[in-house]
Amino acid sequence: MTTYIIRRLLMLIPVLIGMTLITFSIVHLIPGNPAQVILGEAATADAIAQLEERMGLNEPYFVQYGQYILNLLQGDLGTSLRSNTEISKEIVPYIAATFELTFFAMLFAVIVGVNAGIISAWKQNSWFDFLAMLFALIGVSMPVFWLALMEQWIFAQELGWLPAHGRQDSRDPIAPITHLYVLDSLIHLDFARTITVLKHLVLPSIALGTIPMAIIARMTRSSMLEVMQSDYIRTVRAKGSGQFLVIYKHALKNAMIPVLTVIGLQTGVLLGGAILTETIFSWPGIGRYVYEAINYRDYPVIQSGILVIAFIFVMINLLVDILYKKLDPRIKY
Amino acid sequence: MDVLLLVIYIMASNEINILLKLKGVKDMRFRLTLLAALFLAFLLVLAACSGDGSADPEDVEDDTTETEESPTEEEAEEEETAASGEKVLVFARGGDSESLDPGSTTDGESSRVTQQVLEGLITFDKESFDLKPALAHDWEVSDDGLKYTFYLEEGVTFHDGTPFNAEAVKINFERWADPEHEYAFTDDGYVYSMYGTMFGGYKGDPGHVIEEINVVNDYEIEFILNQPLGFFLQNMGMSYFAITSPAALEEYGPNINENPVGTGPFKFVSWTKDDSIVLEKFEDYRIEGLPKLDRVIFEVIPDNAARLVALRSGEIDIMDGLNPDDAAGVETEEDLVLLTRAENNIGYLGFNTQKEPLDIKEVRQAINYAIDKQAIADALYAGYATTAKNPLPPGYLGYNDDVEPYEYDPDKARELLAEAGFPDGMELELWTMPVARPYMPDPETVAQIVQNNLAEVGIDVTIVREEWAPYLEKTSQGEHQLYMLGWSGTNGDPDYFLSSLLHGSNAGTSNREFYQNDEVDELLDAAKRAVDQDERAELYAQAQEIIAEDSPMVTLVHSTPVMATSSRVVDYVPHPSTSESLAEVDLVD
Amino acid sequence: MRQPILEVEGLKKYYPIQGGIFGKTVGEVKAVDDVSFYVREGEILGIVGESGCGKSTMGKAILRLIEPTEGEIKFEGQDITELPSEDMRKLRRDMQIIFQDPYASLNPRHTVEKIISEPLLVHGMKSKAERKKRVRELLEVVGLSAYHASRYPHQFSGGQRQRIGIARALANNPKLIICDEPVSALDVSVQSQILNLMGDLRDEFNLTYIFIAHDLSVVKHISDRVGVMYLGRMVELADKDDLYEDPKHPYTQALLSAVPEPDPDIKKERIILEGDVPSPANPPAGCAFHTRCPFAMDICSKVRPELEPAGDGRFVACHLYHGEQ
Amino acid sequence: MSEVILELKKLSTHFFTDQGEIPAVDQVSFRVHRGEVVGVVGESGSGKSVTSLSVLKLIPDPPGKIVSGSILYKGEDLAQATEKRMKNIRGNEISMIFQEPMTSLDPVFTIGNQMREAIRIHQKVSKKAANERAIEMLKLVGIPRAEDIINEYPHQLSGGMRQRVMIAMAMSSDPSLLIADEPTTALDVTIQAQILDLMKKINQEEQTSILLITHDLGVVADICDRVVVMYAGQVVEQGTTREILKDPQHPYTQGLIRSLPKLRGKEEKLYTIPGTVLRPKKDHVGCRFAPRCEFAFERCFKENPELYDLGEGRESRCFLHAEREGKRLEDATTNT
Repeated sequence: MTTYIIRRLLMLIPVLIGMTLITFSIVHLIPGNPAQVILGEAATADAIAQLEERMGLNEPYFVQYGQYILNLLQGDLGTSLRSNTEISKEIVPYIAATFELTFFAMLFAVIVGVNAGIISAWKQNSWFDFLAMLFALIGVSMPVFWLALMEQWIFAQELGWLPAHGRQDSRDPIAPITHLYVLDSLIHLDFARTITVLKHLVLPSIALGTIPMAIIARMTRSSMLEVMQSDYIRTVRAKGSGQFLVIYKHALKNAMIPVLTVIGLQTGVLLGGAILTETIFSWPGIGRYVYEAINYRDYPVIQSGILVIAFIFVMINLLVDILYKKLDPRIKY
Repeated sequence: MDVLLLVIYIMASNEINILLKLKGVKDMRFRLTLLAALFLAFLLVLAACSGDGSADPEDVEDDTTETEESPTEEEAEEEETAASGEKVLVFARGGDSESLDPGSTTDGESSRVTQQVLEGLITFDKESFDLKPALAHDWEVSDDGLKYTFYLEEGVTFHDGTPFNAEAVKINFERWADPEHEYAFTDDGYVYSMYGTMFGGYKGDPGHVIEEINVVNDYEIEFILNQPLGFFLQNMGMSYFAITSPAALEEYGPNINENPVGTGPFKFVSWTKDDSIVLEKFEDYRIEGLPKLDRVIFEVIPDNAARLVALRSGEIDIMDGLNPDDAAGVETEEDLVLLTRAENNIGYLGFNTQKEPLDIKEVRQAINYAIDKQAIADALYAGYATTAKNPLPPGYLGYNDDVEPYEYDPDKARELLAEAGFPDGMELELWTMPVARPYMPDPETVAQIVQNNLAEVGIDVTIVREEWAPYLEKTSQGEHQLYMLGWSGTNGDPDYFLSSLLHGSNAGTSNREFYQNDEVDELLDAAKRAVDQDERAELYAQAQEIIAEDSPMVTLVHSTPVMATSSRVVDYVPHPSTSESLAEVDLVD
Repeated sequence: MRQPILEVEGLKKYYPIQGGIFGKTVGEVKAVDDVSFYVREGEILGIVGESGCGKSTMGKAILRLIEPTEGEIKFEGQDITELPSEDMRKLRRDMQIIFQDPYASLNPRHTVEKIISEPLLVHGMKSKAERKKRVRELLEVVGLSAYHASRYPHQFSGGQRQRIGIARALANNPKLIICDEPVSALDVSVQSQILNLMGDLRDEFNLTYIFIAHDLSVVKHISDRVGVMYLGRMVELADKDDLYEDPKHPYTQALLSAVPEPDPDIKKERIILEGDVPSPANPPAGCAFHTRCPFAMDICSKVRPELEPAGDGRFVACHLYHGEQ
Repeated sequence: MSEVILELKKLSTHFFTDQGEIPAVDQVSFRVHRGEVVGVVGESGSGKSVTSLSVLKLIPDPPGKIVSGSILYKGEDLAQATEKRMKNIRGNEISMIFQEPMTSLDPVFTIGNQMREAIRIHQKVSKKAANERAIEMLKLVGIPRAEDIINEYPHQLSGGMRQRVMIAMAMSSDPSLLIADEPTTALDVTIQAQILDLMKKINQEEQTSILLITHDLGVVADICDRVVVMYAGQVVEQGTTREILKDPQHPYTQGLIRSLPKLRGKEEKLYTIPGTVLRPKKDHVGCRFAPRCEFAFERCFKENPELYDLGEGRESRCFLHAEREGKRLEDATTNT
């Protein structure tokens, strides 16, 4: 197990190097002079030259890359061109915001998805099964932005139940510690604020979690149906176990193995690609950080952002693989 | 509710154990309870909020005082305001500030905030670019236009408590002018591009106009120029040249961009990137009774629709960047107020006047007649734009209202084309911008309208598309025939529009028309040097006359940005420069 | 006595076991470990053994469907172990295989016609009419009807599918057919049909079979000679009557005694072996069977017995018979 | 004869599929006495497994359903029993083991976990006590290192070991009846011998009745007291093991025995039953075996024969008995 983790971590090195190379290349292959893009229509030749020098663009490509890697090895992610701030410092709240949103979105997706899948499989071909799978089908094919806007319109504008944007009540912001506001408010023992923060999480979590929820529900259902056919489930029933034990102990644990892959994959996707949701709900997450950086051609941020996302993605995959081992003792590393 | 119960019931099963084997927490039941509690909280919130509309922590604490009648959203807001006695204004915009060090950025979203925290020597009037005293209560200009003396307000302190004086002004200007200055932070990537643009470069550059800065006494300071600069005072009104506390520069160093310290009505409190910037009332503000608000929060809501939802639900008070299409709806809503900002830009269709057949004036004029500007304004801005006859927005110094506009007249266009020797029309390339700008929110549609308009007069237009950076580079190198672009004002001076776009010396950079008219150049140069504003106005008016006749560009529209506020907001006046002080703004019930 | 059609010498198939941080090979599974034998033309050689003894792997390695690790395989005197794949492909018309699960080995989306005519086409029968004729012929031969040609595998019963599998194998008039558990998935009443069919075909076409199965009765019924495998090695090889009436190797003895016979009158002394077959990744030193052998001696745990002649053309790998020599 | 533990009376289990109603088990009746080992023999599709699953009502519903008949366990009709009662019966009064030891244990729980679960469902004992009981049972079925094995996962054990675990689990509540559905089919012969030995031992020592489902007549000969032969969902013959194997009455049983390759002696050609096993159909007319039967005559295709009582529990479903009986009667009348 330990050797496996070490091996996986070692494998991370070439992956990350490849990742940096690809992002570095792509970013530099975007047509046009980045300094020109940043400065826009009012740019003077002097200003462009100045910015080029500052960005190190007048150095040869491989020198730039070498410098970048060298800095990276020292834990220096570089400085944002846009804000002139160290990225390693600046990126933390973004990661925290994304992490918090992803956590709740996946919590929603897993709890609702898994249970809907279980009940669907349990009561196969019942009205619940039919409805749940219909919703799941709609869920997978629904555009996120549409769902998000609908949520805002209904729950924020028309009903006024839940806030439509942001991570907290903007009139009364929190003093951040971990930048995970739920956690922060608990640390402050400010439970009223915890509720406020949770309220802000509801709509974006549902918007973001709906697709994974639908995928998980479908996956759980088919996985459960398959497992329910298996010999060992028959054995459990022959032992005289009740339906609940059969489903929630034996069937579920076995059925979760393929579902876990989906959960891991979806978590990765959410962590990296929630730009739309983050934009619509004004959620200052990593997706928007990178997106804004792309608009601005803020190279160091783009590179670091993608690198961080890739790193998180790989780590989640590793975590999933470790969880596999926990779920399925047959898996050997 | 049944479904909810079902979900909770199933939650209490051990699936969670399987999913999240939290290491170290031995007891399964504990783990379960923990997660169940978390989820229950989540659900309770859902349930609780459906009870009444209140979202405020204060209300939750004051649960006991709740009346039978559940308050509406507005009433809840009032309660909150009354209870805390604080007036908090939330201003939502589409993007975050880049930097809170005003000199080192050209970003409009940055000045929107720095405007509240820092002040310059002069400021602009509420709705125009007319000058008004700020940190300097008075000023004098020598007759030759080479010496400007400013008399500073006395007894003003920075937010950090240090006194504001002439030395502070000098340090700020030297910081921008001299890359070697100890507070220039050049090594940390600081560039003061607006200073370079407005004052002709930096210390040692041949075009740099500020020769020296003399501190006469604590409250009197002289700027000695090496050549007259007609818009020197106009520059001083720009938010980019606001004065930072030297003590803060010393304290924060390169981190000054996240810790602005000025003399403005609001103090900087905190900044969460891409989320919010919190400012609070500066109690010792130099003007008695101001500011009226206790806190101002600038919040980023990137999506226009979401921002409007937030405004409607009372989460924010002012929103910038309303979709023109939504404006009509907002106007009818009782709780909202629709505001427009004065025009401060120009969207145009430029000719490469050096290229055949656009080097023929009649052809350019013909195209000008052929394009239906009103149709573009209506199609793109829902009417929140005015058709343009000058490159300069109306309301600017020297705006020439006597210029005869090119009315939409295809017959005349055909006539002129025939006159110019093109009775059978011609073929032209139109370069189309790949990005949306405030002055050109939908370039693709504009290109199509232009294409159709010109087809009517026999001009066959091919649309050319390029990425943004190559687009800018190639048009500045003159590869185009027709192209689209625009220009936004900064310091409210006509020079920034007319010289940049049409002065012969700028051909090949910002003058992508490659327009070269010595008479115009002379007029613009004279106006730049002149000190008397009336004289300048006259010169610019003349220049516009000639430009209109030469028709180097089809001036399409000046867009009028629309925004909306809650009806509780009073005395908020949008400024054409896109940033305005919120010192006098108030919230009423 | 007829000439050997197939000679196998020192055949080995090892699978590497990977481990450690860098995935190095840390061991080997010796699926087939140094097996030698020959098959005469027209003969049926039965191979028996329990699961995991390597009998199937050996069958596939002979056809080079799995590349052997080591050893020599001579078919009609020609060494085929080093043959280039193109030549090997040509040779495969003479060497065919029938699998255990007839359903899994037939493409469910192809008609029987297509399934059987494919090997014909591959080996150069270009004329469509000719192929059609041959398919009809083959179906008759295996006891199906010509009209079955247009059907799909799922429309057949297990026994019929196995007949299709046999027809396919017979398509190009092979000389040698390796039968890998051909009847173990079939019901008793169908199994006897297939066994009879295979016997008839052998006589009719002068075929040679290597018949791999775990069912001792079946192997006895069809084979001329029988080899017994244990943990990748051949432990005994003899004419079937000799082997079944007088098994020499203690493993063969135990195996035979363990078979339950459907005759309540037979009361045999059953040798119950203790424990399980050891893992082929880590076989016991010396004789692989010594851990379970009731007659194990000191030498058995140290020296590996070779498969040596024990009179009457039989071979045994056991120290009981070679010790005294 | 000793007490009847299980008696099936005209049990019918049908499957309702897209292809229509399939009478997988059709009017099956037989008894199992205390301490007796009864074998149910048949080829695939004969309904023997469905019969065994029906006893514990483990038929997946839908599509399967017990449509008629009764399952009398110690006089109580399980066909009418509630699911709650069945939970109490399963693994407690009647245990069951299956063909595939490789897949019949839940791969993600330890042996101990699964065994303790089985024990604690029916016995109110502490975890610790259940654990002790599990170890005791593992030792009883001859598992070495039971204390270690209990913490291992199924995949760490061989097939034979897993089947022992299954048996240990099945026996942990001292059931009166053990249903073994092809318990040794997936095992090697040497391991099969071990498991059969173990089952014999359990039968003798615990007086547990065993209902053994198998297709292997060798296994039947080895362990069973009585045999029920099934074909296409129906019982075609039953009797003592010796009677069935030595003197089969039904043409199917005869053919089955004759078509087996023998381990001893010589034979040139195997006897074959022509054709393939009939898939049971509702509204089938005539004897189900008739299309493959070499003795079939006209009546066999028109009527479904009854089970003929041949005395002392022997039964056979064939018109030949009627013929013979008739002939005997005829003979008797002519003789007198």
